Amino acid sequence: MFQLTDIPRLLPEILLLVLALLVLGSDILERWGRTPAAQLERVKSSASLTAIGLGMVLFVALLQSGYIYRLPETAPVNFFTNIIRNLQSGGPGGEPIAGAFATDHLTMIARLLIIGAALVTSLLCLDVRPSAHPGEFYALIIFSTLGMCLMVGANEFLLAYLAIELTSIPLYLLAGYFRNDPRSAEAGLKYFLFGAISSAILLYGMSLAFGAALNGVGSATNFNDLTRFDRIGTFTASSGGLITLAMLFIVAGMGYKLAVVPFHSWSPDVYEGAPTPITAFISTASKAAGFILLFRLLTKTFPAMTGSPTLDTAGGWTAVLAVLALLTVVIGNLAALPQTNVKRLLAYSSIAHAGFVVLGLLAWAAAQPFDREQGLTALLYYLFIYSLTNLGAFGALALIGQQTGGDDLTHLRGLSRRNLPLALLFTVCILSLAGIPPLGGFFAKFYIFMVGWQSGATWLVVIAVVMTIVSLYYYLRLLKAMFIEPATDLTPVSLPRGIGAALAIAVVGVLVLGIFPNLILSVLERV
Amino acid sequence: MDWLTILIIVIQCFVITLAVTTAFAYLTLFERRILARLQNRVGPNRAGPAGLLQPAADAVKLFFKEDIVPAMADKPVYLLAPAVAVIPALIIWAVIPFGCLNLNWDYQACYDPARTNLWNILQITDLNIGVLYVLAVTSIGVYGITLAGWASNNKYSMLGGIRSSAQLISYELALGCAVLSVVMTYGTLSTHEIVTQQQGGLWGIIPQLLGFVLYMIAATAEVVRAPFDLVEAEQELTGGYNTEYGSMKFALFFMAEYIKLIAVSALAVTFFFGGWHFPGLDILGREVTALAGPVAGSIVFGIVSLGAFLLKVVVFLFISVWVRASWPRLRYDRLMDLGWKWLLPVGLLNLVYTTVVIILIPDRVVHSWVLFGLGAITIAIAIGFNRTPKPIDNVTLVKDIQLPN
Amino acid sequence: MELILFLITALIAIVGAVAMLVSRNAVHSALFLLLNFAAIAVLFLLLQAPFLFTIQLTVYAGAIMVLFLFVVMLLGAEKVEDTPDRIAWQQPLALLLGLALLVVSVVVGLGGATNPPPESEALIQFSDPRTLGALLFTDYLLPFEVTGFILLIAVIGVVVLNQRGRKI
Amino acid sequence: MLANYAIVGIFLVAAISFPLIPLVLAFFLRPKRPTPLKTSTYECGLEAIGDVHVQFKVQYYLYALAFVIFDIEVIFLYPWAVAFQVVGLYGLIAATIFLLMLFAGLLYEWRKGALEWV
Repeated sequence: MFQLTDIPRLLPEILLLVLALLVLGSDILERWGRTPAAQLERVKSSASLTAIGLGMVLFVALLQSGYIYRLPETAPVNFFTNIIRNLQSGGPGGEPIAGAFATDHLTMIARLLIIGAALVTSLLCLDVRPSAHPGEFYALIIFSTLGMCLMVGANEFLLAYLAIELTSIPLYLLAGYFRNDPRSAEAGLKYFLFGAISSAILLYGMSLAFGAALNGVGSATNFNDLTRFDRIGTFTASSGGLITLAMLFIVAGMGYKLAVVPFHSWSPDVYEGAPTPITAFISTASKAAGFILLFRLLTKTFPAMTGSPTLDTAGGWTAVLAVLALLTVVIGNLAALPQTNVKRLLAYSSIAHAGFVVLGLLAWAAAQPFDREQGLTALLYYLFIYSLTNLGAFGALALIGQQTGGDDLTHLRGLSRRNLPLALLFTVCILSLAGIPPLGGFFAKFYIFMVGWQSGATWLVVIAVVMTIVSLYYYLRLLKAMFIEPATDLTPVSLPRGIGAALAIAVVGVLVLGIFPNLILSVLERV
Repeated sequence: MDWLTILIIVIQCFVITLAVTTAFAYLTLFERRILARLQNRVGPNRAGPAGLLQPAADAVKLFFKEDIVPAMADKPVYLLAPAVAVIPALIIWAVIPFGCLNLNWDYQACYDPARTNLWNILQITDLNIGVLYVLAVTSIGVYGITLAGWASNNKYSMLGGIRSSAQLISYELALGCAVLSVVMTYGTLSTHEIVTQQQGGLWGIIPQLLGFVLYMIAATAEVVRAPFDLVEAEQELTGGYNTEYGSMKFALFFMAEYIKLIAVSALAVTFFFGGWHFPGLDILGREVTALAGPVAGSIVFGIVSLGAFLLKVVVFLFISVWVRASWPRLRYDRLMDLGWKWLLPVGLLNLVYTTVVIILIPDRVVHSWVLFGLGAITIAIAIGFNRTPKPIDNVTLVKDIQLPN
Repeated sequence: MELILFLITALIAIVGAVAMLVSRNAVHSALFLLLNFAAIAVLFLLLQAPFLFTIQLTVYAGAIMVLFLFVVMLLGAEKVEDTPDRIAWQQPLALLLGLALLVVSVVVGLGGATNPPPESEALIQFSDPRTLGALLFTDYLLPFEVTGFILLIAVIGVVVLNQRGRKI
Repeated sequence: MLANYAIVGIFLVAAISFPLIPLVLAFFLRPKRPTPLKTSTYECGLEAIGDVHVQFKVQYYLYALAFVIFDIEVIFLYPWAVAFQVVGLYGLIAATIFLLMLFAGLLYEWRKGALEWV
């Protein structure tokens, strides 16, 4: 049942909804002129409203979580402290709407990550010009963000599924937004088809789990009820084929969403065809939300089916994930090697990174609770760093693509002479993706390897390390193109303020969190 | 269920189907006669006394007509379409209560919303989702027309079919909204309960005046009657979707349309005019029961309630014919505008009124009249807004042209 | 009795689905799909879910299939043309894998049904639309609202994908 | 409960047999003398020209899409309509948000000109 105390707990989501309606409304209710100047103003107003609004929502979410500042109990009672107190009453803990949504630390942190990523994306979009329907472009980004926020907190099958749809449908539209560009249209269609099929598979898995939990009274879609009544909590891989099938379907369905090999085939085409800021958004926020939902689904629905990643007889979902991680890391990195299109290359690199993130999930198989928590912390840290880095890389690429007219490796040539700051910012992101110390990417990888090792998947960690070294080759190819290869065109590339700010946020984040990981780890460890 | 019950049910089903088809046959006569009167003609009066055998004569003619299947048609679909058109029109009747003849011989059970001890022979069955069933069946009704238009492989048929299916789906929304407001007022989806709740003269039209107006417009469009009969706009589309249909197949389309018209009128009576209720009906039931026992009581009650129901339906049918005689056909863009820009928003507004008023004022009588007032005001405002737009005038009239001297 | 009804309906549903796949004419495919939807609606009825029965009819059969037919008719795309399949090995492989999945599912489904089915009284109580409505607005409030958001996005999608920003 | 639907099933059988009986009867009674001219497609009495698949307005399709969406929304309100006196004020708020989405969608289509028959 809905209660008044649920409102502060769901405040960021409510604000996102209001913001989306505001962006949409301000666009359709205003009478815009037909002149190019008026159209430009129309785009600008929607874009800045989105950026400012997302900034404010991020601020509220940050204040609400209490990670930066927690109102002391002894604070004097006045207008401002009352606001903050009410806000922070929706802080970590609690399950609003009859347990359908969990606002624990995990949700709080993931929400910050997602809204932050959306904010950076909207900054990147400040300088992208949708050909038609500019208002909807930004509203869809916000709706998708809302979906991701619901996804990370979803504590129930139906909500989880609907949140995935709420995330994906705007992304399908955004990926195919430039209908006159055949590659964008192709991206939209491919993304939609794969997304629809994978949703069906996921839903099938969910209904199998629901059915497996069925008993004389009925069944439940809520994760708490599923486990609380021991309906499903006691199931192991050996006790029921049905539940194993359910688990496999859920892993496969989520695997599509996360672009894990062998469910990855859509992702390079979509990443390449979609507008680059949207690619940045898809590859970071939606992936992060997907991983957190996968974590919740697996640990809450199949707690007794963990198994072990050492591929012994125990089976379980960690074994499945270990195989997927192996395939993902190997194929993702190897397929990235021959790419000549930078967006495709980064797409394969994203696939490979998803493989590393899966290592964090494997830690759940560890015996000690401490190691499991370490696994989750490492996973979150990796997601944070990876999101920042990828946003930076794709952001820089968006600018390069916009100003040089393409995103092939050849277009990168001589970038250091055309705009050195941009080249340097891009370099930092690339190096962080490659895992070069002292950048964030290095520590994130180190941490996740450590966790994977403790979980018993030593063989996997060894392969992952080898593949990291392989990946250096294609990352360095990007640097070589920028700094060493001669430029064909020496016209300077300008750095607009929006993208500049986004890149700065990303690079500073990667540097600071890489050098002082404790800044964020202290928060992440609360999970 | 024992065998006797099942037998009674089977007989009931066939009798009601037969009754409905007969009603269709005589509706055509009714319409032709009334239209003729309204146009100062006489109408068919030769076959039988006052033309009463005319429908039979028509049927005989249709049976012996040669049936032509166009060579280009998609044969299976072409043959399937008329049946697909008729079946939904018939099965809507499953949930409509035409009266209340309780076979458990207790007329008072008719007033019981819970249906305990009720075995109403004048309603095929009462579903707990009856209203939704009606909507579901209506939504299936689109197929007959669409498929007929496609399968004929004729340009007129295709245009007529697509036009009419666009019209049907557009007005289905308004219809859904109007019916939803009725459901909200009575808090139930069962048609029997809706009727029993209208006992005591507080008929559905009072709380749902607006809903009634919306329903009538949307329903008239749903059954493609004048002034919404663009499907058969003879001047532009010859016969519309049934251009290529002849003999019995054409008759089936014709039948589907008229049966739907009767069904829609019957539903209007059920939702807004108290169903089979009639002032003094319960007194009659009580007196006859006291006089001649419960069996006679419920039989008399049943027959009188059926008569009351039929009377109301006939009034609606008459209005429909009257409208057909008086109003010109709408233009297609106006038709779409009316559905999407008037009926749907007003329908949603009506939902908001209904909920808010019912939650704020729990008393039945008071909120009914408040809703009546709100509905009347809304209709007045809507009519005020809807001035006939100026015709787009880009034709230079002759008198404006300066003739060279 | 119910088992027989279930088997017949399930058979009709499967036949409809398969016929839809193999039919070469898109309108015929749509009609077979309609048959499938109707059979599934009846299956819902057998599961004591009359509300879903009507939704299945109204939304799937009455709205979505009409849309399908519209698209097919508007594009004039009834006839499937025989274009050479560039990746011909996919089809047999897909059939094989699908069959494998079917076998696994059947084996698992037959072996895994150890739990007793729910009491029919619980089901009947749930079949009342009032109970359903109350649940939708209490326990399942959030999914319900999210559905509303998704539908709004669908409206946006319709406009964005269909129009080139003609008006405003 | 299923008994009620069984009755609907019986009625459905009756309803299916009703159009079939006259069709079958007419099949035996009527004359059958098709000629190529009789079975050719009707078009103003002239030879039919061209394919049936003339270009249709995309507007038909837009209306159908909009219909699907709004139909789902209206259907979703039905369970609430029967339960709204039970779920009370919170239910009203929840349904208001849902209705707001419906209104927003309609307003959006209207302003964007998707409901224009031009």
